[in-house]
Amino acid sequence: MENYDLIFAILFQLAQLVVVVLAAPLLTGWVNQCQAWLQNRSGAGVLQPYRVLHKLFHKDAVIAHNASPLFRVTPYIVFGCMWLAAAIIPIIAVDLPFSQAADVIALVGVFAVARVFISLAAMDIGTAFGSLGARREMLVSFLAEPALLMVLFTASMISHSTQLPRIVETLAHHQFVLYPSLAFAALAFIIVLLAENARIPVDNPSTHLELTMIHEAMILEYSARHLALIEWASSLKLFAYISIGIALFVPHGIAEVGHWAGLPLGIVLLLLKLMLAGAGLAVLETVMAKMRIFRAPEFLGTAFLLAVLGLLIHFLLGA
Amino acid sequence: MIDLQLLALLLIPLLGGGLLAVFGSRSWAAELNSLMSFLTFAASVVLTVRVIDSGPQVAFSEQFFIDQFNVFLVALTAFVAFTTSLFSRPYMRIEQHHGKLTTGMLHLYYSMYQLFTFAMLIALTTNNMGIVWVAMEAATLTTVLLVSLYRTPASLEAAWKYFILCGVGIALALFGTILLYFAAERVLGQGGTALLWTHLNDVKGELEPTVLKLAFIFLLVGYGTKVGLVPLHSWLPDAHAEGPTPVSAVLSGLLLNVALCAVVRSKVLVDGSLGNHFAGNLMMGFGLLSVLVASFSLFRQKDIKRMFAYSSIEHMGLITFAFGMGGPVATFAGMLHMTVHSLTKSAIFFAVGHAVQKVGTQQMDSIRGMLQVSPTVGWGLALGTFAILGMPPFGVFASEFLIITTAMHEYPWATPILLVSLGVAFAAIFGKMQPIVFGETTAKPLPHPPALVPVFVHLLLVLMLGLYMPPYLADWYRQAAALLG
Amino acid sequence: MHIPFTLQFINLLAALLLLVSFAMLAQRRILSLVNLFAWQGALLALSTFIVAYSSNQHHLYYSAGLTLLLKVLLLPWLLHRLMRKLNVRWDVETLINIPTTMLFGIALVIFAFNLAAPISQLAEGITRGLIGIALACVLLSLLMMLTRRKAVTQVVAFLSLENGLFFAATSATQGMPLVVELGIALDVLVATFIFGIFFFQIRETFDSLDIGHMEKLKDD
Amino acid sequence: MDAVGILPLDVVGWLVQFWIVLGVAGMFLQRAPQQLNNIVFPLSALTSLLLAAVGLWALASPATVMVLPLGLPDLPFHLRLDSLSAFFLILLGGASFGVSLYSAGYFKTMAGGMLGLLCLEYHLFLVGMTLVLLADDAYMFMVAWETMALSSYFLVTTDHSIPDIRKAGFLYLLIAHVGAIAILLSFGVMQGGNGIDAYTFDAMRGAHLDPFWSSVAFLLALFGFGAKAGVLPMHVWLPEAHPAAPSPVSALMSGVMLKTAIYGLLRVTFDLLDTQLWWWGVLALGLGLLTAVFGVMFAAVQGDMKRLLAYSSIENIGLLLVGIGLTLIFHVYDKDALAALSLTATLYHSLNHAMFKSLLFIGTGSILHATGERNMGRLGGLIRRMPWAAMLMLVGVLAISGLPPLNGFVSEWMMLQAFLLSPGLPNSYINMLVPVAAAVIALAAALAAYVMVKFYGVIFLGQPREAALEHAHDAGTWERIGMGWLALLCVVLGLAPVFVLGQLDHVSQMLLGTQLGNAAGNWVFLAPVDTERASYSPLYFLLAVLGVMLLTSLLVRRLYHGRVRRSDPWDCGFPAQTARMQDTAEGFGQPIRRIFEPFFLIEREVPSPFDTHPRYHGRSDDRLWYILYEPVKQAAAKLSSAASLLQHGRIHLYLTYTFVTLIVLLVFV
Repeated sequence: MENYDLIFAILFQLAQLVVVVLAAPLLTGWVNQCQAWLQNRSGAGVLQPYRVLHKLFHKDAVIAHNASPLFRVTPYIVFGCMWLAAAIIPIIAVDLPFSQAADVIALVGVFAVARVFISLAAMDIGTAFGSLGARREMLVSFLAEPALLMVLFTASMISHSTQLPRIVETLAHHQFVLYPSLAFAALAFIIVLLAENARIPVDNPSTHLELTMIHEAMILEYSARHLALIEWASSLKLFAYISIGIALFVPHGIAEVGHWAGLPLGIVLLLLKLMLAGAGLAVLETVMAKMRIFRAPEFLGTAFLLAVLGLLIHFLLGA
Repeated sequence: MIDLQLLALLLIPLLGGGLLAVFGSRSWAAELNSLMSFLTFAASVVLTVRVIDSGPQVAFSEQFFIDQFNVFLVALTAFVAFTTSLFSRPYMRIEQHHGKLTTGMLHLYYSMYQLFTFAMLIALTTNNMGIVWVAMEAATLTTVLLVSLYRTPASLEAAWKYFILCGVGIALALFGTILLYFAAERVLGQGGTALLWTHLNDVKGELEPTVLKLAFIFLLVGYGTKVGLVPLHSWLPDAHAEGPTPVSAVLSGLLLNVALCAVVRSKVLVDGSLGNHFAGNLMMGFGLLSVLVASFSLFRQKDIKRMFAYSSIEHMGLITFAFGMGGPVATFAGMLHMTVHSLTKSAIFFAVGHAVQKVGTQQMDSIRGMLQVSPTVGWGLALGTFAILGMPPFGVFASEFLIITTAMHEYPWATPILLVSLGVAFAAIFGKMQPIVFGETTAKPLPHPPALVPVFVHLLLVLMLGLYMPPYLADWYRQAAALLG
Repeated sequence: MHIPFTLQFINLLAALLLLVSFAMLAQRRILSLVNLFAWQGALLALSTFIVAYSSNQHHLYYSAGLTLLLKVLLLPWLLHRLMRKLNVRWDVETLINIPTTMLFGIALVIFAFNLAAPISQLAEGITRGLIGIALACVLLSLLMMLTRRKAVTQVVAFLSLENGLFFAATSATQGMPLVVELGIALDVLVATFIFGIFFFQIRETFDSLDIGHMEKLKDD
Repeated sequence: MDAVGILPLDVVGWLVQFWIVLGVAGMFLQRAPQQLNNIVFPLSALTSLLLAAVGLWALASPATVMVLPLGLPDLPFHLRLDSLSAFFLILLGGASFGVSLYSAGYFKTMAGGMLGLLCLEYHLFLVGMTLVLLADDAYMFMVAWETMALSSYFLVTTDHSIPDIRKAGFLYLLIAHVGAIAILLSFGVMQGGNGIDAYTFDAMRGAHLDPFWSSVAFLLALFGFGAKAGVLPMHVWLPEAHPAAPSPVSALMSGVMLKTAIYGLLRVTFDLLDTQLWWWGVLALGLGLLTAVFGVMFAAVQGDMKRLLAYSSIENIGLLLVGIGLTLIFHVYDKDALAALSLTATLYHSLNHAMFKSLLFIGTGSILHATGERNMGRLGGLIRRMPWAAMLMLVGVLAISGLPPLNGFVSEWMMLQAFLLSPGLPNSYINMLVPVAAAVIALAAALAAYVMVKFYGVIFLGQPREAALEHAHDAGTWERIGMGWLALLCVVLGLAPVFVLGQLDHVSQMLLGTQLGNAAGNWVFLAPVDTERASYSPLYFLLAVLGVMLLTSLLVRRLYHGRVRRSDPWDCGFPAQTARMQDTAEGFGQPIRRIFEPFFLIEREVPSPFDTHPRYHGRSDDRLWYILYEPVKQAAAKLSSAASLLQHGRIHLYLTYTFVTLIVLLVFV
């Protein structure tokens, strides 16, 4: 029975790996579509990202003369990290054997690895935009990362564990409790999400030549499959973040351990949540204006403070 | 037997003084000087062995008294006097070559050097507090002549101040001695024995406390002037800076010790009579004050010999503090510190002497890059500095370790002062010496090869005392510490 | 009670000694200073002689003679010769003016007496109260050293300080052991000679005996 | 082995002696620098390796003691090799092995006489550090401690013709000495009974102090060891001295010597003192946090690569101090498991820091040799000229940035775990403090990543900023081996933490009397407390990432193609690309400087838009220097001038001193 479960769990893990990597661009597409609708455009359709990826993969990769191996290996590393991140977050069911190997701190670590590599790659060619993007990316992240960590800590304090499945389990399956600390955490998390995924107001994903761009400035030198992998990675990142949000703040309805009957319901609920989240993101991006790059630290500082506040409140109220 | 050995010890320098008074201007006077000092040293070694083996001794109808404490100072004195004579041989030749000295001055120098040794040995070995005074005065007189050797205005001024201040100080010490005698004769009766330390020591319990209190104040102020305790120290920097370097070496290395020895002797009597820690406290106070003031004075010095003179004041203060604390460990540490300080400080003065001769000035701003021009002098200065600053593994650290930790245990309130002073002193001396040792040079070669063997012999000894103390030496010190209690 | 004649005499001498000290403190002219010093020596010798007689200790006779020789004849003579050679006549005005110095002096005397009082209680025989006077003399000479500007006056003051000590040694305590006294005497003699040498050197280097010239060595 | 009767301590003794022999041999080999480099240093490296091995062996075996016939009478040198010393011996050996190997190549260019002296000082330095770890009485400890300081001082001032280096050396030794006196005083407080033999550590363990005195002892020790470790505010010497020294020496100083201070603090706090108080922990925690943030903040704005690394060392020391503080707090409140956890994290982090910091420092040495340039603003693009150095240093950079699966992450992970598990302390203030502290740590870690991206990116990536860089040569063989070893250690420590923890348990057993253990029975998963609470498996992690990467690249090539074309960089079609357009070090650090402006003392000259050869110059200074040290300097100057008034030159005045002294004594006594 035991190892039957285990085998099943591993299968499930693999399944989630595949599902996540395939579904991620869809989410991006959905967000873009919503944005288009909100801006009274017809939009390119939710499948547009797939087409883009397909096109990019077909092209010949063009890289600068002085590009080092670091530059070429980075897309794979970034893609790998993001895929991994997205794969260890319990969204449909809570028993993911791999999340044993990497808890929330490691999850943040994964994001950090990807970030560091892509920043290094951005500086590799030695263009003005590259180093500029790298600097801004690190600037944004050095505030966003601890904020994210604090958000996750609040959750793991509540659930006395740093393992996502345990956290989700606790939050989802105990009788519904209002966690004021989590409210703060949620606010902070949204800001972090916006910042880390190069969204307005911190950055603009749909720009290509703008003096205030961050993420795009870093990947200017990439083309073809490398670019494709990076784009894909960023949709995975978005997916991962949104699913973290779901897992932390609205995990209800997720399937329990070995309780396979819950799966269909879980999947349906998940889809709903994802669509809502995407739509919400689109709304946010539409109503907000992009801020000056120097305001970004203050914005993220707020997030950091909110997160710490949440943690403190947890200590204070024990909730 | 003991009489004979003692006689040898005392007569050799006297004889040397006589001989050099006659032959002082011969070309081999320097060698004769060294030879006499060596013989003195040999005699002191013989005496030391005798005393260590068969305990304290009196000689010449008790007029002389030798125990482990003063025999250790005797040996030290004779040794440093010997090495200094070795150093002064080439040094003085170079001075003469530079035209700073005439043969007549050398003549005076050599004879006075021997007489000075003689006076110090008397002061150390005599049992009679009165004779102690006489010998100290004699030592002062001889050194006054030595300090004024160059006949420059500065040296004259220094000598004059030295003479007047120490003269007055010594006079006060005499009054103290008289009071001591006054108290003693009521116990020991009229006549000769009433000033003999051994007898006084036996009856110290019965001596009249009020008188002894008074006596000690005079003795402390008197001999303290020669020790260079703040605020009685004013003569010391001048005398050290203006006299010939070998004289600075023996002043720092020996004379201060001898004076301190006298203070310690009286302290034993007084505390014995008062039965409390009166004298000890006074000494601790003066010691701390000296350490503090000296270390801060170090900062603004421009003249290198002057600076090390102040460092002598600082260390004397530390030793006085140690003896003031009393107790086996502190006393042991005090004696150890006396030894290592004499050795290190004289070594430093040797090195400094040659450095100054190379550059032609004592102003530290113009002495640079010794390591470059002559590694031996440079390393001598560097190691000597670190040794005197109490850097392990040099012996100075060993004694400072014991003193400071004991102070922390017995008198915690004193330790912040020590902490500050030592830190300041370190900053001052180290900051001044670093550019002198390192960097680019300004020096020129010497007409005669410098004599740096003594420097490294001393430093080696100091290093050894820091890492390993021969058991023989160790229980010698222990016995002495036990004597002083 | 009946005070023996000798003691009265010694006390008288002690008082005179103190008087002389004050006189020296007040004196401006160097020559008369030296004379006063000689007088002080004489008083000292006399008192020593009397103590020797009263407590018939023979070695005190020697020291009395020594004092006479040294401090009444030899040293003043030496000083006089120096004066003549260096032709110094007048002392420039003292650092603190004379009356103030006197006031200080009186204060010192009182202080010394109070200090010596408990000790005097202990002293038996003829020496009651002499310690106080001796101490007073010492302090007065010290004060004189502080206030005088010329090298010579300082030396004289120094020697009179020595006198005070000697008085303490002989009269207050019935004489130190002879060796000690001889040693002391010898030192004083040598010291004086060296002082003499110094005067000449100082003169030829600074062409003046004013100590004011010798203030070059200092921390700055 | 014990059957043969050989104890670990004996072997260590032989190794130390061998080091001394090597040092002296170096003096004699002055004439033949070639042999000196190729024989002496490798041998010394071998010795280091053996030392580490012995440490590993001693870690498990019971403490062994030895008394040498040297030292003071009644206080001969006591040696003791217990788990704590053994652990730091491993650290010392492991790091110095790499550094010594590297030195064999690094000092090739040095003149013979200088090299001989340097070789002697280098080995005395190693010996000093080893003896510090072994000392079992105050005197021996101080002697070893100061020997270490003195030898390193001479190493720092190796080329003393440069005034700045002399200044650095002066500052270094001065602060070190003041710290040493403080340590001495704390020993004085802790001494057991009176008599010279009261200074053995055993006597001190026996002595029972009341809270007041043990607090005094702790504070003195904190001050003394903090001065050595570069804890705020005694840090000022560190950014001066480390860049001044030759790179291998900087590596040893930063990687190992700072840890001896940590060792001393642990020794005093947990071994010699029998009682601890909670506020010690809070104090250490607070100081540590300040130090960490301060260090990383200043590292971010540095333009000199070695200064940058020095400041990052300050940050790491701060983290270690935080760990010690946590350990203290938990230990005082009898939360044994947590105490063990944070202690283990601390020790682990010191081990890690020794490795990657040494690696980075010697790496800068190679760069220095290749380019003769320490200012990052004049470097760039070196990854193409010196691929080996670049590759090996990348490992170090990733490790120090605390990225999984390398070693930096493990210790960070454990420390954060300790924070996460801490609630439930009786003292509510500390409870409040804990999350804030955790946040600060996270912030510092993130900033460290920023700093390291700047460090690596500006030096190795982009286009060379100077023409001279075009013919920079890669690190030599010896240097590669040395760096390779350290990089390897970074990876191994990152991948197999469980083994290391198993060893560290001996130390926490000795200091705290509890073990951490590993809840997950197997060696793959690291689960300090409980698998349900937290677990981490670097190996799986690595495998997964690599697997995914391979899979993707295979799929991409399979489904599409692997064609690559080289061309000029795109850069939004901007044609006239020059190296000057890249961020310099200052440029990269600018945002941080902007954010933390109040903490810096900034002076900069910005070129006007019109001048043809624009030159930018900016410096960010340490306010603390002016707030704390300048006043001290001025006070000292004031007092000294006051003291010099005493020596006024007028003999009347001097006589008055005597007179007044006499009168005062007579009156008041």
